Amino acid sequence: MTENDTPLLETHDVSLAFGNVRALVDVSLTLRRGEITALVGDNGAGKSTLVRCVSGIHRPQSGRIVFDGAETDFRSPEDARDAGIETVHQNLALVEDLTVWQNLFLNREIVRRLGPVALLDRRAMQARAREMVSTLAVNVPAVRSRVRRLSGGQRQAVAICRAAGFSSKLVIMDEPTAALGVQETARVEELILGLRDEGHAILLISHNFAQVMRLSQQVWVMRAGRCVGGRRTAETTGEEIVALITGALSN
Amino acid sequence: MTENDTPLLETHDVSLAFGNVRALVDVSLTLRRGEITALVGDNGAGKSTLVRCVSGIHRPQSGRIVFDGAETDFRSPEDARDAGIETVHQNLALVEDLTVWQNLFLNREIVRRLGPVALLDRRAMQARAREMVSTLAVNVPAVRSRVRRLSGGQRQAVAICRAAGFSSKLVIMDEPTAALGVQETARVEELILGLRDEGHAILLISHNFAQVMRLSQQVWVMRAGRCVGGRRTAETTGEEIVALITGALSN
Amino acid sequence: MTDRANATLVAGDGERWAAKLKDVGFWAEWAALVGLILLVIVFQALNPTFLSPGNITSMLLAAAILIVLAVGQTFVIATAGIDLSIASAMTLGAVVFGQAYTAQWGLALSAVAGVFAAAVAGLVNGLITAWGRIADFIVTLGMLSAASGLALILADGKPVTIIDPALLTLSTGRAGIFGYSFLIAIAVAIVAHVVLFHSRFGTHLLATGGSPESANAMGISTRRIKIAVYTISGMLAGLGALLLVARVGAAEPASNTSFLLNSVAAVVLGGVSLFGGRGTIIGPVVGALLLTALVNGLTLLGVSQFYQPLAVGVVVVLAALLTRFQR
Amino acid sequence: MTDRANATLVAGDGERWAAKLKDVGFWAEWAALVGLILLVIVFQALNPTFLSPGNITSMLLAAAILIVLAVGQTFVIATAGIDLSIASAMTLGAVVFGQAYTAQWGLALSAVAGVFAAAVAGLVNGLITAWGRIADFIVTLGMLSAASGLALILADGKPVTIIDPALLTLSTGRAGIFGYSFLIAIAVAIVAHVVLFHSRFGTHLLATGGSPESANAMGISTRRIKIAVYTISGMLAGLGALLLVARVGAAEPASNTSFLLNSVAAVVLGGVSLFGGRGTIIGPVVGALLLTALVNGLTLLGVSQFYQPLAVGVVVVLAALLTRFQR
Amino acid sequence: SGETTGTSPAAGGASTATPKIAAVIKGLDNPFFQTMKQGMDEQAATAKAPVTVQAANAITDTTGQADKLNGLAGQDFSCYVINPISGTNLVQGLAQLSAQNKTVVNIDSPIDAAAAKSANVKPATYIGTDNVEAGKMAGQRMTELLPDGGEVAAIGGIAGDVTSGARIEGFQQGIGPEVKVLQTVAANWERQTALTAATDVMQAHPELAGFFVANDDMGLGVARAVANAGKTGKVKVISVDGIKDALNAVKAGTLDGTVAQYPYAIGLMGVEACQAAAAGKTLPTNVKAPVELVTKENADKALAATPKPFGSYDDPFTSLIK
Ligand SMILES: Nc1ncnc2c1ncn2[C@@H]1O[C@H](COP(=O)(O)OP(=O)(O)OP(=O)(O)O)[C@@H](O)[C@H]1O
Ligand SMILES: Nc1ncnc2c1ncn2[C@@H]1O[C@H](COP(=O)(O)OP(=O)(O)OP(=O)(O)O)[C@@H](O)[C@H]1O
Ligand SMILES: [Mg+2]
Ligand SMILES: [Mg+2]
Repeated sequence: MTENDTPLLETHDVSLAFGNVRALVDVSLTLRRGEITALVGDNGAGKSTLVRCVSGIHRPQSGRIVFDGAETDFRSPEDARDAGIETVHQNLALVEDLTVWQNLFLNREIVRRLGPVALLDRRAMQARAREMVSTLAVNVPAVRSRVRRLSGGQRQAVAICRAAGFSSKLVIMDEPTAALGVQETARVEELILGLRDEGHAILLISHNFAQVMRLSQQVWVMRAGRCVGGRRTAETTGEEIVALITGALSN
Repeated sequence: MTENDTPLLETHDVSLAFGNVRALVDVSLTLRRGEITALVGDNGAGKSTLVRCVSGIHRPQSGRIVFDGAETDFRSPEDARDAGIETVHQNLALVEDLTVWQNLFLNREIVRRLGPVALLDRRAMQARAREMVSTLAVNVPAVRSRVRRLSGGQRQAVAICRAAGFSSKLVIMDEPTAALGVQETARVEELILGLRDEGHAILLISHNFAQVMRLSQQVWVMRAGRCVGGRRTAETTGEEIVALITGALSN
Repeated sequence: MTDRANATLVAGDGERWAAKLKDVGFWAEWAALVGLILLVIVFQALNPTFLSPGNITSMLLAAAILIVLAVGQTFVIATAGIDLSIASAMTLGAVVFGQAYTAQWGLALSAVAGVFAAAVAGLVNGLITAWGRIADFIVTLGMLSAASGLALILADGKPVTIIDPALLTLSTGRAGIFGYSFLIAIAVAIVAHVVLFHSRFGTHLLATGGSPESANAMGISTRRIKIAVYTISGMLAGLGALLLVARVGAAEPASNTSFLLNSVAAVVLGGVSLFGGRGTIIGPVVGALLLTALVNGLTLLGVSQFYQPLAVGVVVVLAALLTRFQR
Repeated sequence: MTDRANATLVAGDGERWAAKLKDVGFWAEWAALVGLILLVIVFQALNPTFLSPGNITSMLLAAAILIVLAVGQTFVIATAGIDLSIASAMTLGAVVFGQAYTAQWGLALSAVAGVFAAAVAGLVNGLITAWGRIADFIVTLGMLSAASGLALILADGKPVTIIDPALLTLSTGRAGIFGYSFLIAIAVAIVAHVVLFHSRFGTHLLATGGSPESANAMGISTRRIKIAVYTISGMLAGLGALLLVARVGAAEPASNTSFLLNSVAAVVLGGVSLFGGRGTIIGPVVGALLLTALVNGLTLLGVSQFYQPLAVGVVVVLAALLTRFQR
Repeated sequence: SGETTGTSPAAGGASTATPKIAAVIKGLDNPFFQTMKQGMDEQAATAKAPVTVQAANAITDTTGQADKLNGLAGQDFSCYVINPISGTNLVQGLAQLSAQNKTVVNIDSPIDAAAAKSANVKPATYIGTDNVEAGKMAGQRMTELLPDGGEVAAIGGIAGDVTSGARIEGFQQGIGPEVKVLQTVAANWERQTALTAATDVMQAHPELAGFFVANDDMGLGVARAVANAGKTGKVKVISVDGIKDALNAVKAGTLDGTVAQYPYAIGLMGVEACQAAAAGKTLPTNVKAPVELVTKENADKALAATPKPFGSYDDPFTSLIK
């Protein structure tokens, strides 16, 4: 299948500066279909900024992003979601004053049509939300409680559920297990593998090397706003990656 | 020395409920001087809530907290800080609109006295802040930039610097390396060990088992609001701890 | 991986109500209602006319305009905005209505013109806030000035008397103790409730108020939401204008400032946070009734005009104290 | 572990200014000033009297009270509050001053009494907001009503004429083109600037506005800060009252509503966010000058009364548009 | 509407006898002051004298009005017609004017005598009606309408407002011993608020016999409330001002009377006073503006003449500027 040979996502020389902070400098990388791709780098290396460019929050100041074979110019996160990119942001992008189920279905609400008016189907959403959450969380939060009341890890679980719950071509996860406990982390890793097996591509940002080596097929490394190298996971070692991150080794 | 034999911190049957969520149920644990004590447990197990009780944000609904030999009744975080407890909260407790140096010195400002008026010594604070931050961060943020602009890891570094920068008897760190990169994590671990060597006691909350086993002398385990067991790190294994967390093993 | 019994699992539906009633937060959400009931009890004890059918009717009638405006204000405040121009937009709507009516456009068309003018003022607020990224406060403060200026220009500073049988029915007719104006206001509140809590738009609106960044990241166009809420607020101001003209029988370019502060006060008394993201409709409606009953009661009791502002201030703060446990 | 060259290291002091000047955000902070300058250029081109020394003097004099109030309002708004009672507290201060003066307390003591009364009103605001955990908006709205009620009761609804040579000097005396009142206002602004940016209190205040939870976690008593800012706001309202009495030669129980909205408008135009946590003093001062110059200029140009509100609204929004790049 | 005339330097220099007039009045959101402006504009047009009229934003805006006068005081007008909101709020600007020896004509509300003296301000003349006097006329009329006496209520403007206070005080002086004022309610000069207040008062006192209302705009709201309660004719309503809508209402019988103060004549005489001063004439210190009680009997006449008074009145300036 030729379609499966073209990369799902390519960035070409993407650059973005905030005032005089050059957060991204000519970042070029590719992401294959059906794979888990990891993106690693120091704090402040620009990983989240790159994610925000791909998911339509920032627009790159220069460079091109090609998704699913077509050059994209997302003007808003809605465009990116419509194109098939779901993102778990590092700041989680939850609305604290809304309930768990409202957050899970934000902008994806289930409605019942009554003639010309479309009313929310709260029951359906709550039932579905309960299912979604219980696959991940150990201390299951009530889906009707406000997100403000959840613990750090519970929030992260909700954000991951949301991204996983809607079929999409690419799921981006920005440090999804940073605040999670052992059991929850194991479940999220299971979920990520499950998503991959269903054919989704995943972009995983993580500071947890063991996790990256365990899950991913490809690793990209960023340093100080630049993409300094990529390796097939099978062909590299943790030491090599660390060397790339610290700059001890340059491509 | 008899003083060194008494525990630094003891909680006796501390309980706290939010509405009908029982976040802490009769939690009793002790923390020795000059040691690194770890506190582990699932998401939502109540770890952060316990920390907030000890650092004066919440007041337990029942139970006693004994710090440094004296029974405490902190009415505010200021009381706890005055008693010698510095905390790195999970939500970091940074003020986004203030600069890095202002956050570092929040409520610990350096002032120059000009007769009756006390003016901030901005230069001194900025210089000192620059030192503090550069020991931890790799991509050093400018101390005069607002915290709003920092990456997730940079923020965490600032919060840790703040807690470490002021001499105190107990430093509590709630998941201090959750969002940190490899290099930064190594530095924080170094810093924690350094603090211990200087004689500070440290309470470390972490989901990273390798880290807990590497650093701590004592581990306490929480599950669903209860403290379900404590072990000397040297005498236990990761498996035993996981069993305690999941409830497969009960004390 | 089934659920396990644990500390954080919240109880089932049956126990939920029991728990709610024990929760202070629950009572706080109804603070305005509790305040209203206390007020009614006090006034009724002091003056039995207070709860006479005639007085109830006239209180509800007097509250109608404020309810409509408070509902509009709620939409705006739920997105963490504030519409300072709501009373001026009403004035503008009233004047346009009056001018159209005197120009023989006929009642229906004139009414549409009035509502339209106020809605356009709201739309402009929304467009400038959304696209200009200026604080809501200053945009609507500008519109407050601009809309009342426009009203003065259009009316040439003069009131226009409007005598129309249909309007007279609107302002004086009633079904039982409920005047038509009041029934219209209640209908508006019910529709608003459904929109806020049972439509996608309502959820998106609350999300925009709660966390614009998160809402944006989920693909919600917070701009479109802002534009929509200000237009709604303007439209309701236009509807308020019709009720006002019907009530006083004239379209005046007067500034109506008391409606502005009262509309915001009703919303805040109703337990809606000015920081956005949460809200109810019933709260502001009760808040509006509370404010109206307060002035009515004080007048009935013959409290001196100098003591009235003091009494109003004290009661407003006391009513708000009931909401203190809210979070 | 020395610093390494990297993308995020910000340039040294030398380059900082160059970078600042290129940053739109920097210009936006000075939007009110840019707006003021544009306004001055336009008015001067249309009417050369505008920049005559006499007119400048009277503009600055006219701005003095608003500057003092805007400074007080800035303190409150920087903590994410709002003081709706600032104008009523001023009225109360004026009336107490007037009553004390007519009761032969002497000028100095009466002035102290006036400032004290307004400060107490502020203190009460602060206590209720801090301890009652009620929204600032509703507390100060209640105080708006209560303070003007008190003023009415104390004054029995009647103005008191106060003719005092010292007050006359205060209102008409000047050094060069700067009237004494204006100089007092500027002195207040300078002290406020030092307090806000060069004292621990100022930092704690901004932290309270930016993130109350974080400030609390760091041991800052956000309650004490709240109480302090409202008391300061009340005290400045009291000072404003003295300037007002000197200016109009009488202590009147009339509500000064235009001062309320203008004080908030000056602060917002000055680039201070209503969500708290950030602020400048120079911004609101320039904002106050802008609003005063606007009305003065329109009067000089003889713009018809009906068109003035429209013009004010449009200019306010345009000035705010200049701040659009701020964040 | 009467546009303000341009202030071209030619107009000022053409003739010393043509004054260049600036006027500061109370607030244009009220028809009363619009009519005053109309009087000024029309007389100015007849006299071919330029007049610039400025008003406060609202009838309560004391300092705003002061700012406006200060703005005008710096310019080269020869005569200032002022209608101060309070007795003292304009004193500062007036001190500036008297220092420059400009003519000051005080209309409608008087400048506080003590304040004027201390600031060394000498108004050339005062033209106006006493609000107390107008209230008194309304009170007398109320007594006539209620031969058996009864209880009435007063609806005022904003609590503490001077004009409102004076009118109500006059009303109380004017009523006989049989009529009693039960209650005074502040309705903020707003028609809607007045309507609500009147409705509430009638609920509390079903036997109420009448209302005195401090201006016509509110008076129309009160009349509406009385009509809504089906008590037109039974509950008497008298207000003050004499705006056109009120005259119509008097004619229709919904309003039982209004005390017309003729701001048109006041404004007109203000401009005449400036003309007379420019011609070097000595002005009378105190000129009474016309006041008329309009009732159903003379409402037609009043309507026909409005905004001018329907009766004859004494204008001492006409002879001075001939
Ligand atoms: N909105 C912004 N304004 C200014 N600077 C920003 C902004 N967002 C990010 N930056 C800066 O850009 C750089 C890259 O930030 P980014 O969040 O992409 O890092 P990251 O690789 O995700 O780090 P971490 O692992 O800590 O999350 C940082 O130096 C950060 O301070
Ligand atoms: N302010 C609050 N109101 C209501 N419930 C709360 C509040 N704070 C915490 N909780 C609840 O208390 C329980 C314990 O929360 P806590 O934050 O202490 O967990 P934690 O052990 O720190 O978890 P994590 O590892 O995810 O940070 C959770 O179920 C949480 O939902
Ligand atoms: Mg990141
Ligand atoms: Mg936690």
